[in-house]
Amino acid sequence: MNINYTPEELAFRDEVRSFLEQQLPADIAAKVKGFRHLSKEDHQRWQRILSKQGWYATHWPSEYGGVDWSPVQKHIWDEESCRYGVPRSIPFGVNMVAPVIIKFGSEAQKQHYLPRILSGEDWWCQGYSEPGAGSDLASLKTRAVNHGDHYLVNGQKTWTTLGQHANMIFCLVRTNTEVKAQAGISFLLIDMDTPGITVRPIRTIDGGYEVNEVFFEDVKVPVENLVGEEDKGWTYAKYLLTYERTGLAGIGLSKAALSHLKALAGRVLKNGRPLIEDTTFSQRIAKIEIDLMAAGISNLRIIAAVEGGGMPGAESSMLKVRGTEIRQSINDLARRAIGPYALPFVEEELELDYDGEYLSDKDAAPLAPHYFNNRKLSIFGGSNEIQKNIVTKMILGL
Amino acid sequence: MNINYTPEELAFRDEVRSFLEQQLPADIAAKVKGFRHLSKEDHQRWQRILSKQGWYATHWPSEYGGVDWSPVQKHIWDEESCRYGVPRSIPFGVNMVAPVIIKFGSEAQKQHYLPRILSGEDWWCQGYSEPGAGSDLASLKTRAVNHGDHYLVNGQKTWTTLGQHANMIFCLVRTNTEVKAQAGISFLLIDMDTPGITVRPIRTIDGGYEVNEVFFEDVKVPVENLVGEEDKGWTYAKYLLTYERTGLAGIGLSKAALSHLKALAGRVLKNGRPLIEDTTFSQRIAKIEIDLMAAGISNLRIIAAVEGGGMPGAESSMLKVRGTEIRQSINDLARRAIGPYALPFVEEELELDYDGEYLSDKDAAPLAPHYFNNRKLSIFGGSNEIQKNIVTKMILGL
Amino acid sequence: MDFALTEEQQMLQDTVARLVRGEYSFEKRLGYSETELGFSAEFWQHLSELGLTAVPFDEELGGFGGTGVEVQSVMTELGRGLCLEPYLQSVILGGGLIAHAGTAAQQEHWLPGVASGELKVAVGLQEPQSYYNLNDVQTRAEKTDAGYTLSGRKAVVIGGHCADLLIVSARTSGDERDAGGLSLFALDPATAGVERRNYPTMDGAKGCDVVLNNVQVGAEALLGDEGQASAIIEYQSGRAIAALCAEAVGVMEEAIAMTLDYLKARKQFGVPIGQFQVLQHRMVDMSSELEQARSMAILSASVANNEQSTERKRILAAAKNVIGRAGQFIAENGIQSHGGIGMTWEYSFAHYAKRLIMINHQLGDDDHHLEQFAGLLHVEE
Amino acid sequence: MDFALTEEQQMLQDTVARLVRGEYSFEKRLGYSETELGFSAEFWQHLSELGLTAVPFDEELGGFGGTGVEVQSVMTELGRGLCLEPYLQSVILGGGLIAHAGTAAQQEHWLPGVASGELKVAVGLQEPQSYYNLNDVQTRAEKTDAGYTLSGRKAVVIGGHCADLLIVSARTSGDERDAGGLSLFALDPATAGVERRNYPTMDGAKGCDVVLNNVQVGAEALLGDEGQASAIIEYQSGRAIAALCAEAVGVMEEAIAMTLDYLKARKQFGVPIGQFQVLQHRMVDMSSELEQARSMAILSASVANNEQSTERKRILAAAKNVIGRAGQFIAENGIQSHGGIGMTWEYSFAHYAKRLIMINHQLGDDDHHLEQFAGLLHVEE
Repeated sequence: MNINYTPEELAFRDEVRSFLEQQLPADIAAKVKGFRHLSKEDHQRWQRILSKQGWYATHWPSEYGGVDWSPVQKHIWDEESCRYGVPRSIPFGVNMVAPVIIKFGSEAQKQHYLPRILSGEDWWCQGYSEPGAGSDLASLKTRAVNHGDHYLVNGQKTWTTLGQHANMIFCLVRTNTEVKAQAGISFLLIDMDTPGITVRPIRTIDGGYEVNEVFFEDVKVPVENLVGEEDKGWTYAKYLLTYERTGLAGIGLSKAALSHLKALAGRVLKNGRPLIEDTTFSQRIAKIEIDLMAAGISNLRIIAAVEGGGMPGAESSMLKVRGTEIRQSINDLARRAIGPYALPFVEEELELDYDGEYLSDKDAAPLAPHYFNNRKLSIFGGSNEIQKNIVTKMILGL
Repeated sequence: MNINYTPEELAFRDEVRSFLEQQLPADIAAKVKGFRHLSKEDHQRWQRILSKQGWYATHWPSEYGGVDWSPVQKHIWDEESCRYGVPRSIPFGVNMVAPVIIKFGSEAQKQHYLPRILSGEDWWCQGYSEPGAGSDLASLKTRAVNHGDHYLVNGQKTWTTLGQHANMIFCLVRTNTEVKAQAGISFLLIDMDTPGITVRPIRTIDGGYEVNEVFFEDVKVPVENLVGEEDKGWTYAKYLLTYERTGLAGIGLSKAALSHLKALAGRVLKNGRPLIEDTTFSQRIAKIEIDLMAAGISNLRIIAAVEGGGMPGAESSMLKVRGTEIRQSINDLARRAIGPYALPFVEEELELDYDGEYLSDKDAAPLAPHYFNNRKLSIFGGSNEIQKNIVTKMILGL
Repeated sequence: MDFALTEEQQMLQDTVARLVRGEYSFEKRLGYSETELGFSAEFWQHLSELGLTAVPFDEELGGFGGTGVEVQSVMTELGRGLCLEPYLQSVILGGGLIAHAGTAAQQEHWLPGVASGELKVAVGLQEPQSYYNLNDVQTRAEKTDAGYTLSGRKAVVIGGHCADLLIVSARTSGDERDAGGLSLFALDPATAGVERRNYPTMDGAKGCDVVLNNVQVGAEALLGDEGQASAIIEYQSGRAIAALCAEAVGVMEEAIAMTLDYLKARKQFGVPIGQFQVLQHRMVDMSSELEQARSMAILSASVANNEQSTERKRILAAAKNVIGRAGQFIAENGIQSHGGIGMTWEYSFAHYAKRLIMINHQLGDDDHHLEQFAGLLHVEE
Repeated sequence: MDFALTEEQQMLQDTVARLVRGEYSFEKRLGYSETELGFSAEFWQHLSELGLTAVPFDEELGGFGGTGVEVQSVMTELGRGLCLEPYLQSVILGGGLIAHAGTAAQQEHWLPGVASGELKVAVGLQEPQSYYNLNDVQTRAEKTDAGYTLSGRKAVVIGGHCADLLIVSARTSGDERDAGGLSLFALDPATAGVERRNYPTMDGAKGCDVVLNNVQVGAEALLGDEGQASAIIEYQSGRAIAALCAEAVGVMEEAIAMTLDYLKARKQFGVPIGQFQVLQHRMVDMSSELEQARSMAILSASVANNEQSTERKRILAAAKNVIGRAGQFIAENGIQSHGGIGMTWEYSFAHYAKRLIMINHQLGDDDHHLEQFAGLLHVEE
């Protein structure tokens, strides 16, 4: 047993660090670390840098331009990315539709879409959820009727993250209503510029715009945009869902958020002393830091198991629950740390290029919005209740 | 709105206080307050004092020798009893079988049993639970076959509290196996001296003996010991279960336990200062004291509603859950308060007449056993899960 | 012992409830929130016309002579509608400070306006460094021939953006966190040297930070005896805490009712999600938190206007602690039970959740009040 | 990075596991617990014969040269059987103190016996007033011509009732809670003036309080440099904490396996109670606590024998905090899931629950270690 990295792994970490130190734009990193909004341009700028380095497609086989990292290397990349303030990767193209196209797509689809994803030419979004069907995907209602050379699509998708930036969407649609729920679903690739598509941004609790509704009204989609076989979409969707199960717990993000919190608590005063020296508050921080330390080791144990050829099981879902709870707790503490200043909603300070006087601490403005926004962590991507149901099946077998 | 007692209620409280100050034996009160074991004789001695005062049967109509207290008066009695260290009433005779006999029993049963309960001549225990049927009473298997002048009873009961002291037991038995579960149950009164009855004490987690298994092997029970009609026992049992729903939360007991804890934390040292001055520990106490303050008002609100003629509803079950959690938390803190001295199991110090040197604090010895023993609070009397199911039905109606 | 409202109290509460139901739909509220004023001038006027802004004031001032219980009735209903009007700031806290500390002349000068809703008061007791310790005051008031010169900064003054009168605490003597040496001043926000940085708040209201740059005020601006304000601030903040607890209960009741409805209506995997036992028990836990909060709102209302005592302090600290914890529990679990929809701006639940969390940042959070309560533990022994 | 045991480590663990399974049924354990010795002399001898009592010692002392990981393997399996033998007290802590602080002569004198299991050591570091602060020592060691005179009282010395050698801390200088001025002494419990008050413990083991009444010991009883014991005690307690965490994980694994079995087997209202979602999710929460505990047991084992550092202190404090919380969670929720049966003496679950709670009272509870960790927070910044 050895919980330390091998010399090769350490060398890789050095390589990652020196790349990030040299190439990660400071303005982008500052936004990420301070929980501020990133623009589409920010994401694209960073993606181009990554692509140039050959490190953008970390989950693709190398024949398609991916990078062949081991689970431990991926983990090192993830940890260092979070530490340096790399923007979270927008997964819909590179990590979601691409693996499906690689595994199930036609040769033409591979040749057309994969290079455009790598180059950043296409921005993908996901059309899975529908109003009235959150975690219960199989009950979806968006219809696609086969008219020979095209499908006619009608229906509505929702919770489409960053759909406002996207020019492509991959959708689960119902192509057959005669069979039982999961059997009549197909997987379509749709150009967002097709007539009949409307995107309506959803304003969220924090005042921001991150998710959208997408409406389809008699949208013509060429049949060549079908992935794999008609009515087999559920298989592809499931493949995608199980494709990547490590990293969901957001351990690296929690570590970055904890550092941020501790620095903040070192600046905020309570009775004239830094808040981090207050017994109550320092113990609140300590408890979370301890939980995170343990969860971090659990994460490493899962990665080592995957590295050894195993499949992550119940531990992975348990860690997803634990990890999101930890991150939410850190967000909660950060909001608490600024006391009365959690109340002001200083929208202009959410932008990094704000150059006025800060109302209070320079990092204060995004904290309450970020806390509210991150309530999503325990809801999206398979709610924590669903995760616990999954674990139940695995460990109880009932 | 007035959250204070009326002058009449205050006068009653004074009467209760002066009675307890004069009549409650100091040795008994000390045992109760220190969570020490009470002997059968202790219980009987106190019951005789109460009976003489006419305050023993607080839930009986006055025609049978009960005392006609209002809900608020009962509450005052409960609060003051806990504060002064009155032994908990053993409810099986006076508060459980007696109301059933009064409501459903024959005239002969009333005349025979009620005076013997009042005088303490009979000590009753309860034969409800069976192995394999905890909260699911209706699935009971103990059989009683009607042989004309007597029933022949075979089977087993368990969790029979203080059955080792009892000379009478009331049982739910199956008299009809042809009908659905709840319909074939009868309510029998059985003399514990009848041949064929064996009592086996169950040692519990804390090392004490409080509950028993009771075995019935061809036990002959005269038919006149049937309460009400054959096969109607479930109705009587339900009546009993709903008979008294206030006071289950144990608010008064928690208040007494909290006082005890605070006194203890004032004596135990941590870094040379009383533990109660330690930030961490004092906040732990404070949080529970606050929760208890709120639960105490919730309790008063329920009592006032009952006084006004209402029936306690979902609030009562919620308060039972909350109240038991609070008491368990206090027990947890008391065990924590003694630090390393939670480990020694000093059985001799559990007895109040111990006159040796105390190993550590005079109150330390019973704390860990008491903590373990009181894990029962959230299990017995309708587990907290069952209570939440009940509340769900009331508020969700699903 | 009787927890029922009197007929008069019930009528009062029904009046507010009717008004809120009629004029404060969720859609209207979103609109009010986006105006410069940040609330409904019309609704405020209706509150005034019905005498509701006068509830806590003495009858000789045109008031209703209402105690904590009457205030509770009003605040709970305002909470139910997530009402944005400055009732707490102006009527309870501003009016309370003037009535408590003001001379007869000051009371006559200001209180009728406060009671009628015409004069909107905002109160600045916090500072950037003060966290929740209201004795932590760096703002200085230097005595001059004509009165005082005020310099400093007051933080997060809710309602300050549109107030007609500002009441601020300032130090006339003593060191930064001394209880002694605090004084209160009432001033016109238009006075030279008063700068306001306005902002909306997370929960849809508005407020400002107030910077005082050598602000010259006359001696008549002093509210109460010089250097003696600490106890008055503590007492009146206590009244405001009780009122805030009542508001919180109104918010919680609506949040829970909404969640219950959602559990019954929303289907997943073919059944209402309320069939899932985990969601059921969570709903019970939320309801149980509400019960605790209700009890503390009642208890704090019953002592709000009592003479100051350790018991009053204990109860108010306990109440705010319970409200803070219960509010967060209900907000977070309510969102979780709703799923994504509970996080959207267009659905009202999110706004109830935000108000509950933000109430915990007003007048001291649950940690602050736990500390206060723990500090009073030994007194009980 | 590799979390798998080496083949050798796996063999070691399997050996202990087999021994425990074969000789330590629950019924036998109840019997051992009731003997005067309080454990199985035979099992202890078998541990010795298989070289297991020698695991952590250097090879030249007849040891195995085992690190934290080897100790972890042994302790986890002993935990699984709720074994009562003084492995932690004598082999890990007692042996550790002698190996760390003893002179070559002292080591030669005592360690072979400890490693072979023939010499049972018990360690008294706590006192009635010390709570969990091991520097809070009132016991005095006064220098005499021949050595030292010890006076004071050591509290809750697990295994002290049958120890062949006692190691105690005493103050040779300094004030009550000073780190400086602490010394360690090794003495025969039969020495005049040593009084033991023996008792069983809540979790079925045995121990004693040791009263020292002017106990005369020679200079050779001093273990390590005079006045320098605090750091050694802290370091060796850290090793014991790692071992205790490993034991706790074994206890938790059994407790969880038992609860899982119960949920599948036990029926209520016609279905296995494991069908109830609330019990399912509770089971998941318990398993998740176990995962956290496992991770910290692994991490603490990996640093147990490292040089002292802030990071080692942080990890050991964190580990004990996690184990304490996880243990209580699993104990209490396991009982709740079992219902009444989980509270009976005759069913083993209750004993697993008791051990988990009592582990939190050994070497500092979760609150104590949270404080320790919080005290080191700024170092990270």
